[in-house]
Amino acid sequence: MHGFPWWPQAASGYARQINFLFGSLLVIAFLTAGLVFFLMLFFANKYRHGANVDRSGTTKKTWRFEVSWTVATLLVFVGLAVWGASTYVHLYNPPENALQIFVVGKQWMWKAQHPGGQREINELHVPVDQPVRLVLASQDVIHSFFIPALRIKQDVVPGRYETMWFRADRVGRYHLFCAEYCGTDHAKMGGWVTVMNPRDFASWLRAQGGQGTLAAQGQQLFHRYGCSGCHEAGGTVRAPNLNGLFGSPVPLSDGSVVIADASYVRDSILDPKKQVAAGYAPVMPTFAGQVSEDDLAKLVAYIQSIGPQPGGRA
Amino acid sequence: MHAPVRESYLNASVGIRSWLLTTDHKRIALLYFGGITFFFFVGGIAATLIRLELITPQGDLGSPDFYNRLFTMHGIIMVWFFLIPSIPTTMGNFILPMMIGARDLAFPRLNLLSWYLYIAGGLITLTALLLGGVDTGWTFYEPYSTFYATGYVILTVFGIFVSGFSSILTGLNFIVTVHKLRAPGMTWYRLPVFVWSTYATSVILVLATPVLAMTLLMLLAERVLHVGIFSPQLGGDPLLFQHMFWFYSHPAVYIMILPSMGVISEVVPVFSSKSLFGYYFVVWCSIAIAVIGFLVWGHHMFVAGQSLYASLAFSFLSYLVAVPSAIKVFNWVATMHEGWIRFDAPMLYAFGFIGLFTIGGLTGLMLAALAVDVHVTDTYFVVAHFHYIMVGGAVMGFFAGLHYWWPKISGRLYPDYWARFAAILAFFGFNLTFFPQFILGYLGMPRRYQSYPPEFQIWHVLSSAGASILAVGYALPIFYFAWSILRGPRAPANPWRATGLEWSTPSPPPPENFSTTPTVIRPPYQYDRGKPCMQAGDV
Amino acid sequence: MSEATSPRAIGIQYATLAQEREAVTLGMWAFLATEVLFFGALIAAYLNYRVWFGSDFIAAARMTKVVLGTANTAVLLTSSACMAMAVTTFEAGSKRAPVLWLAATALLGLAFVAIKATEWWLEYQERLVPALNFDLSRYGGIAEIFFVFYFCATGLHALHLLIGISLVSWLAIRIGNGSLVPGGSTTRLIGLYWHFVDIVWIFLFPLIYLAGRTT
Amino acid sequence: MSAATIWRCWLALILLLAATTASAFVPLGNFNLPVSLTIAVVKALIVLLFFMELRASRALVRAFAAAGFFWLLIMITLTGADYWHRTDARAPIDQTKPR
Repeated sequence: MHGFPWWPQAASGYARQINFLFGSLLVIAFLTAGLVFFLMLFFANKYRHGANVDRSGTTKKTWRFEVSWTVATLLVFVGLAVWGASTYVHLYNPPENALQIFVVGKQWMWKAQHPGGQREINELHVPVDQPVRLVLASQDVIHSFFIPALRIKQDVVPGRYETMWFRADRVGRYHLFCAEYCGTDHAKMGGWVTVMNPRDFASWLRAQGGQGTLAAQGQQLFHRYGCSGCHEAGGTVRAPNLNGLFGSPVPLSDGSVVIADASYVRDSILDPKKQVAAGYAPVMPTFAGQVSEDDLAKLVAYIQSIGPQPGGRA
Repeated sequence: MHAPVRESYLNASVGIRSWLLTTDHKRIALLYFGGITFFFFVGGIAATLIRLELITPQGDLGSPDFYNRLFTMHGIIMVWFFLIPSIPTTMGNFILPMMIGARDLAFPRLNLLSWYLYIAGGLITLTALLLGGVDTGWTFYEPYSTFYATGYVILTVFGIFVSGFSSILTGLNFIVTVHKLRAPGMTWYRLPVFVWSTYATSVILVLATPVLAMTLLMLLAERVLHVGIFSPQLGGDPLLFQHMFWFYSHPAVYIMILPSMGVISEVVPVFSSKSLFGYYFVVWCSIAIAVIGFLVWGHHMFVAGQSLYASLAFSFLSYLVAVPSAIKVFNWVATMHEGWIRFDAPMLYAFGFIGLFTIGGLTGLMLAALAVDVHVTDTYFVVAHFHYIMVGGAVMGFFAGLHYWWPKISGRLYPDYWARFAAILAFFGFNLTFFPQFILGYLGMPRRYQSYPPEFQIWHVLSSAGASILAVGYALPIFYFAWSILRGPRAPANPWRATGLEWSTPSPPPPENFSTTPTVIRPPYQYDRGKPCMQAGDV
Repeated sequence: MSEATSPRAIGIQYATLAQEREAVTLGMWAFLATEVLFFGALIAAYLNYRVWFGSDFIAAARMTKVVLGTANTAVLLTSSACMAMAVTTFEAGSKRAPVLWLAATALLGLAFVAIKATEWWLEYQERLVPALNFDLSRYGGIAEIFFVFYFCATGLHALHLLIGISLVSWLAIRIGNGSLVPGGSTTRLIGLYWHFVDIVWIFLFPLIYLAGRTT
Repeated sequence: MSAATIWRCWLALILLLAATTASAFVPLGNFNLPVSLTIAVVKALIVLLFFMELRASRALVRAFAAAGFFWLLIMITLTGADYWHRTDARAPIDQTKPR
């Protein structure tokens, strides 16, 4: 696509929808601007200083014409705005069975982590025709995960999890950029998104030889950090049993009830005193600073895997 | 060989002290004019270096850090030290009191204080830039600007904080002047539209700039004292900074465009020798832009992570704010209908303004459509959009006003053909510079990139070529205005056959503007069959 | 703030004294509108965080000294009344009464600053001052954010109060030595400024001190 | 404005202060903030209308006074539109320490 590109690739149904929406906005804008340009040049030429032409004011332009012209253009544009908004809302509810990939933005690189444990930097391999849901986190400043070919972009604000999803339907290799200024190498913080057909994707996953699934790695960490000491049967300290916990309501000591979702698990690991389970002493030490973002994701995946089957919502 | 030199505000008193301690609104306007011209070229040099850098896909004009400081310098200087002060402080200061028949602004000494605050802020920011500059972008997004940026953020932010007070005091001065110092007979509906636009701009200046002052103070507190207001490490929310920053910065773009709209509303009727179409519409649209301008800032944060509800609300409100601008464009074009159109330099700049501002406004409507914004925000599409509004609109309007009131300000005429050539050159240079950036934007080229994928290079080369033409278009006026001051023919009181009060006093005007306070007998822009009917009667 | 020209020689740009009085009043109110938005930006940020953080933010607010805060509000309200008395008596033409009322206003202002200083000192003892000795592990990040707001708001308010006190004292001296006579607007404007500083505290008081008192 | 009205207003302000402080200790759930803010607005109005003589001023001066507060309301409501409806998973931050 070197040489003279003037229209971007569209690698998903959503991208083509955006092309269509942008195209119609372009047409309406072209008509409006064309009208203004034409009228301006026509009047400038017809009513030149020297030209003796009928200026008797016969065509009395009343404000009714002006109001109707303004309302008409406004309605057309508001129609396009509603269309734009509905397409935007579509981004906010990902399908259930999406493949979830955990992406961390760090100053000047993107680190992706597949559920099978495969990790890649500034690269993202995804299967074609399957919804993929990205959970994005940042480790320092605001970045923005931007794939032009899929027409999607999401700022990644540190301290929050952002989600975004897409279903690519054309195999190929597309640009990945960071779109929010994040420092010296903001321009180099990008790479490639490779959409592969399922067979190649499966062989790629095997080739990466992930160190076992996220949940398996989570289990090793569960023991290495000593969680099993308390949380498994026969533990020395009385601590809530985590089997079957994920996704179910947990009564807290201050009387409120909270769903044991990913945030609750993450909060309990890094800040246990905030939401203590009812009937238990707040003795759990905080692991903030010891458990890195990646290990955190593995521990959550493990607790999710021992939750009630089928797996609760992440 | 010239007529005996009549006493004017220029030679009423001589010497540096008479200029640096003047309370004459006309002299302060010229002091400001010197300041903003200097900063316009400082920002312009940064823009030229950026365009030179972007000719090649890989970054080869200095390190990435240098490039980051370049675009930040370009942004800060152009926004706070050229665009925001440009028309209100020069033409506003000079022409507004004359248009309403006043001898000076309501608080002359406050006006001088505003100039000193502007120069102080400018020098502080300039020292920061000379010491090494800032690499945060003109938006200073947290947490990069407070914890990770290495440049002179504190000094630069303090410079902007100081110059912000200059904006507040200028706005305050204009509001009180328009309310209290109108000449007898000058009712609100007899005010020229430039006065209305400057009044609407002053409302925004007074009500938006304090929020910027507080936001910058909190940013300074965070960076200097290492406390965490927005810092995510303590659980704070970086989006709160963006909310408070854009609450000021979107009205700020209306501060930049409204005065230019005022100038165009003055120029088009005069050079069509016909009254402005729909005066009441144009006037109340200026006020509507100033008010609704405060409700739309969220469209800068559609992808930043704000709630879906807020994005929907801000997207819809952004379509409302476009309506007054559309009405004004329609009225300017309708004014030309059945007029006697002359193609002097100010009118050519006005044509350029109407054309480019329309494109800028329409691309703004495209950006306000949520789904499109997700793709094109933070890309060159946005860069092209706001340059069409600010350079195509505000700067074209500034040049239109400059060429329109130059005879009144300097008392000299300038060579008309050179001025028309400069206007046409700037128009084509501008389009060649920024239209390719729309295409780059939709292709997905992000903003603030020193190096980019090679397939985008063709558009960057076109854009850089256009930038060199635009640079010539902006440099030309220096020469023929200099020539005009030194050897230009003396200007009559009303060279363009306009109707405002400022044209019924000699040019350059005497220190007290009018020998006797004029009484206004009719609304502005009254022509009968092409002959101007002066507002102050045929004195 | 805006020059208060002595009543006789009004500025060249004014035709009549009434025109100047109205212009100067409008100018002052426009300036107060900018101050409303200057403090308002801080209060808006505070309200947003309170909605967004919820209980942690309110828990931090419980650590402020409500007794001292209430006393301070009473002091400032009284000083506002004294200022109003000063303006009325001055424009009524008397000379001694306004000086006394202005002195009372300044003294009450100083009392407010004194109470504020003791409060800050207590908070310093409890290691609640961000950037100096805030005990992060004990109170947590969100409490630190609350106290950054607390010190920003009360600090800026105290600064405005000190400016007010110096203006009031300067005014008392000029009325005392007779160089300021009724007719101008200076006293009224400084009165407006003082009442504005009082209004800022009227809004700061419930937001900072009364949050989360019902445990 | 007579001395009597000034001291009557002063008394009203002190009573309102007592009321707002007292109301803070009454458990009203999330009505505490609205109640204390309305009382604050009433106190502010007393100061504005009587001490700052807005009651006797011309409409233009009243408009200038109201403008500041109205624009502040715009800011609070529209930023509120974001913060009232934010449904994000706030993650405990494991941020690499800045340089």
